[in-house]
Amino acid sequence: MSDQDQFDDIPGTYLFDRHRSRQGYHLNMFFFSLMKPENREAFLADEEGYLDGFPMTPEQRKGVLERDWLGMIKLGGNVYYMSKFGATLGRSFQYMAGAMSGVTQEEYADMMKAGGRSIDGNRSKSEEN
Amino acid sequence: MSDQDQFDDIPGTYLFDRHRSRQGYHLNMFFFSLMKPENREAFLADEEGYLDGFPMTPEQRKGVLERDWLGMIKLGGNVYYMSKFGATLGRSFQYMAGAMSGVTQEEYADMMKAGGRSIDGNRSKSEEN
Amino acid sequence: MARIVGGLATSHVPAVGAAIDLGKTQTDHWKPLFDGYVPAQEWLARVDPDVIVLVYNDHATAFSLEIIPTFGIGVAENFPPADEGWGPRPVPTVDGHAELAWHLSESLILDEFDITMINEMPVDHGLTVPLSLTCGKDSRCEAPEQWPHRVVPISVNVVQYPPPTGKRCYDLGRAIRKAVEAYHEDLDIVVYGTGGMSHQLHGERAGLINSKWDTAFLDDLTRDPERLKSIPFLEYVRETGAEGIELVMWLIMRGALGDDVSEIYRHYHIPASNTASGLIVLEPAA
Amino acid sequence: MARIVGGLATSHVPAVGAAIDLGKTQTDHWKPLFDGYVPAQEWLARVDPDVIVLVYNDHATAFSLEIIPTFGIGVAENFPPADEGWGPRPVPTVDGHAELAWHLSESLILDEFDITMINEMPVDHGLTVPLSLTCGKDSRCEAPEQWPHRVVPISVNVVQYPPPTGKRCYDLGRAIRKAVEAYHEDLDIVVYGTGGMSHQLHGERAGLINSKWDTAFLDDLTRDPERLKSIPFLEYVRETGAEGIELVMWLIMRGALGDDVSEIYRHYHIPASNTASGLIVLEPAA
Ligand SMILES: [Fe+3]
Ligand SMILES: [Fe+3]
Repeated sequence: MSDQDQFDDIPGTYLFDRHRSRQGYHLNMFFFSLMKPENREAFLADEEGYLDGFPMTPEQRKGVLERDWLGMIKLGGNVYYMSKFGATLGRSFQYMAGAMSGVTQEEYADMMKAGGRSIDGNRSKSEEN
Repeated sequence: MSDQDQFDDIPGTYLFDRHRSRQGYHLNMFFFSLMKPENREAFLADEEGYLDGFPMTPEQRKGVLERDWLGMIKLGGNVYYMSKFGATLGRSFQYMAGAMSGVTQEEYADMMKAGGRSIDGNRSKSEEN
Repeated sequence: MARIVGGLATSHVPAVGAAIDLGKTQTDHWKPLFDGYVPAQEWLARVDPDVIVLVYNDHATAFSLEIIPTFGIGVAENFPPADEGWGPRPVPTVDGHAELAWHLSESLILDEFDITMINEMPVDHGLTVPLSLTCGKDSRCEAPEQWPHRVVPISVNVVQYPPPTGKRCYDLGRAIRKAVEAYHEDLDIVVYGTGGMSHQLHGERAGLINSKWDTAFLDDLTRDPERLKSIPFLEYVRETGAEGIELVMWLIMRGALGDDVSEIYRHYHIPASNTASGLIVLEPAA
Repeated sequence: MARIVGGLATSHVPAVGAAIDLGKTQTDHWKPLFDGYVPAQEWLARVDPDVIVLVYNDHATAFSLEIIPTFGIGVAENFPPADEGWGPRPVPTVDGHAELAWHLSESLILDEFDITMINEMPVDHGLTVPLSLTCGKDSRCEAPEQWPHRVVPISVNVVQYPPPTGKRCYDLGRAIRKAVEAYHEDLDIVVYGTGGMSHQLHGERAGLINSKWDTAFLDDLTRDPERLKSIPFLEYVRETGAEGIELVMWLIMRGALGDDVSEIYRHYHIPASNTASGLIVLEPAA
C-alpha cells in the first residue's frame, strides 16, 4: 500500500494533509477568527452574516450552521481549529469527540473512564485488527 | 578576533544582529506599519500622534522626526524596514544611501555610475585595507 | 557555561488546565491525576532551574494556515497566554529569556536547523498547562502572579501534515544541548517535552487509548531511544491516535539530555479528558 | 516525472522594477542594463518551463520581526504583489502551483529541511523584479495581464542575522532537485536564485561594489561550487557589502542543478541604483 492508502486504511481518522488543508482553508480560517471575543460576539449575533465573510463551500457552511462536527472534519476542518468554534458555543473537546463518534458526552466520558477506546480492532480497516 | 569583533571591524556597517534587532524592535515595527496606505496618511497628518503608538526610545523618535537616516540605523533600524519610511516621504534607497554616507543623492549617484565605492580601504578598520 | 540538568515530559491536556483554573484538582475524578504530579513538582523545586526550554506545539492559536513554522523559537521578552475561544487562562504572562533564545537561534541555524525566530507568540494550553502542572504547590504557584521560571518556548508543527520526523526532533535536541553548553552564562536548564501520550480528538475513532504502546514508549525513552527515533508517522497515528504524533516532541527533550539518562520518576493515568496522561522525569547520567 | 531544465540567477533591485514600471528601460542610463537581459529572456522563452521555483528573500514585507522563517515555501494558489510603501507594483498577481509546492514541502521536511509552509504571502520586489526582467518582450509581458509562468516561491531569511549558511542553501537546492524528480506529473522546471551581487544599502559604506569578487563568484558557480559553499557570512559582508549576503540564494539554484552544469549566458552591469547587477543562466550538463 502507498503511504496515502495506509493512512486511509486507519478507521475513523482524517489526516490533516495537504488535501484537507486546501479543502478546509476558509472553514478553518473562520474557526480561527473566533479567537477574538468581538468576533465570537459578532458570529453569535448574526451567524449567516458573519459567515458571509468567509468564502467556504455551501456544504461547509451548512456543517457550521448545523453543528455537524464530524461533517466539518470530513469537509477539511481540523479539530484544533474547530475547537475555537466549540469554545464559542461552550463546547469542550470532549463534547465534540462524543458527537463525532456518535455518542452522548456522558457515554463518551464513561468510555474514557473505563480506559478509552481500545486499539484492538481500530488499527486497520482492511485487516480488521 | 571574535566573530563579533570581526563584524565590528568592518567600517561603516551595522550588522542587523540580535542586539540591533532587540534595540530597534519598536522603531522597525513603526517602519513596517507604513506598508498600509492608511497608516502612511495617518503618520503624515500627525507625526507625533502616530509615533505615540510605538514605544520607541526618545532618541529613536527624534531620529524619525529629524529624518536622521544614519542615526536611525545606529539605533537599531534596519534599512529594509526603514525603506518603508523612505517611501512614505518619497525617498528611494539611493536617497537614503546618499544621506547615510554623507553626500547628496546626486553625488552618490555619480559615485555609483563611476563604478561604486571601492572595496579597497573599506574592508577593515584595524588593517586599513 | 550553561548546562542541561534535567528533562521532563508531560501531556498538556486543555481540560487539565481548566480543572486547575476552576479549582477542581482535588475532586474524586481529578485527584489521582494531580497527585501523580507532586513528585515531579518536588523534583523541579529541588533542581530549581534558571530557565526551562519548553518544547510544545501550538494548536492553531499563534499560527494559522497563513504560516506554519516546522520549528519555531520564541526570542521575545515575554509571551502572553492566548485566548483559545474561552478567554485567556487566568495565569501569568510567561517571561522569556531573549538572550539565551537568540543564542540558541544562532547556534541552531549555524548547525543547519532551519528554525523560525518569533517575537509575537501568544502561548496556548500546550505551553501553559505543563507550567501549571509542574509549578508545584509553593506560594508562588497557588495563585501565581509570576511563574517561578523563565521559559524559552520551542514550537513544533504537529498539526499540519507533514510534521518533522522523530529522528529530526531527536537531532534538534542534540543541537540544543550543544548550543546550551556553548552559552557564556552560568545557567541551569531543564528541557520539557510536551504533548501526547495516546489520544485522538477527532473522527469516529476519537478516544483511542493504547496504554501498552505508551508504556513501551516510556520504557524506551531511557532504555532504547534509537528505537523511538525510527518510529514512522504512520505508526504514531495508527497506534496512538492521530494526535499522538505530539510524542515526537518528547524526543527533542530526550536528545537534549545526552546519550545516557536515568529515569527519576514516571506517572501514567487514564483518562485526562480524551487522553492518556503521561509524565516522566529524566536526568543526564552522572 | 518532473525535471529541472535550467537555472537562472539575477539581482532583484527595486529601482530596476521602478524603471520598468515607469517606462524608462530604453533611456541612456538604463538601456545597457536591460539590453543585457534579452538573451536570458530568449532562453526562457525557448525553454518555456511549466513552473519557476523562485528563490528570493522577503525584505521586511510579508514578514516582520514578529516572525522570521529561515526557509519558507509558498503553498497558496496565488501571491499578490506587496505594497512596499509606494503602493503595489502594477504587475499581475503571481499564480502559484499549490500541488507542487505541497509536494516539495512534504519531501523537504522528510529530508530534514525545517521549512515553513506559507499561504498568505504578499511578494515584494525580490520576487516580482526577476519575473519582470526575464518575462521578455512578447505580448504577454509588455503590459502583462498574467505572468507567463506559474511560480513556487521559496523565501530565505537574509535580513535578520543569522541567515542560513551557504552550504545549507546549496544542500536545500539538492533536496529540491530530489523532490522535483519524485514528482508525479510531467513538468519542466526552472529554478531562480535572486538577490546580490555586491551591494550595501546602509551606513557610511553604502554603495560598496567589488566587481572582482563578483566575477569570481560568477566564474565558480560553474567551475567550483565547492569553494562557494564554504564562503563564510563574514566574507560576504566584508567583501560584497552587508546586503551582498543575498548571494547565498544563488547557491540554492546551483544546488538544484546537479553536479555538472554549463554556463549558457552571463551579464554584469554597474550600477543598478546601489547595486552591481548580475545575471547568469545555467543548464544541467547533458
Ligand atoms: Fe496538544
Ligand atoms: Fe534584495
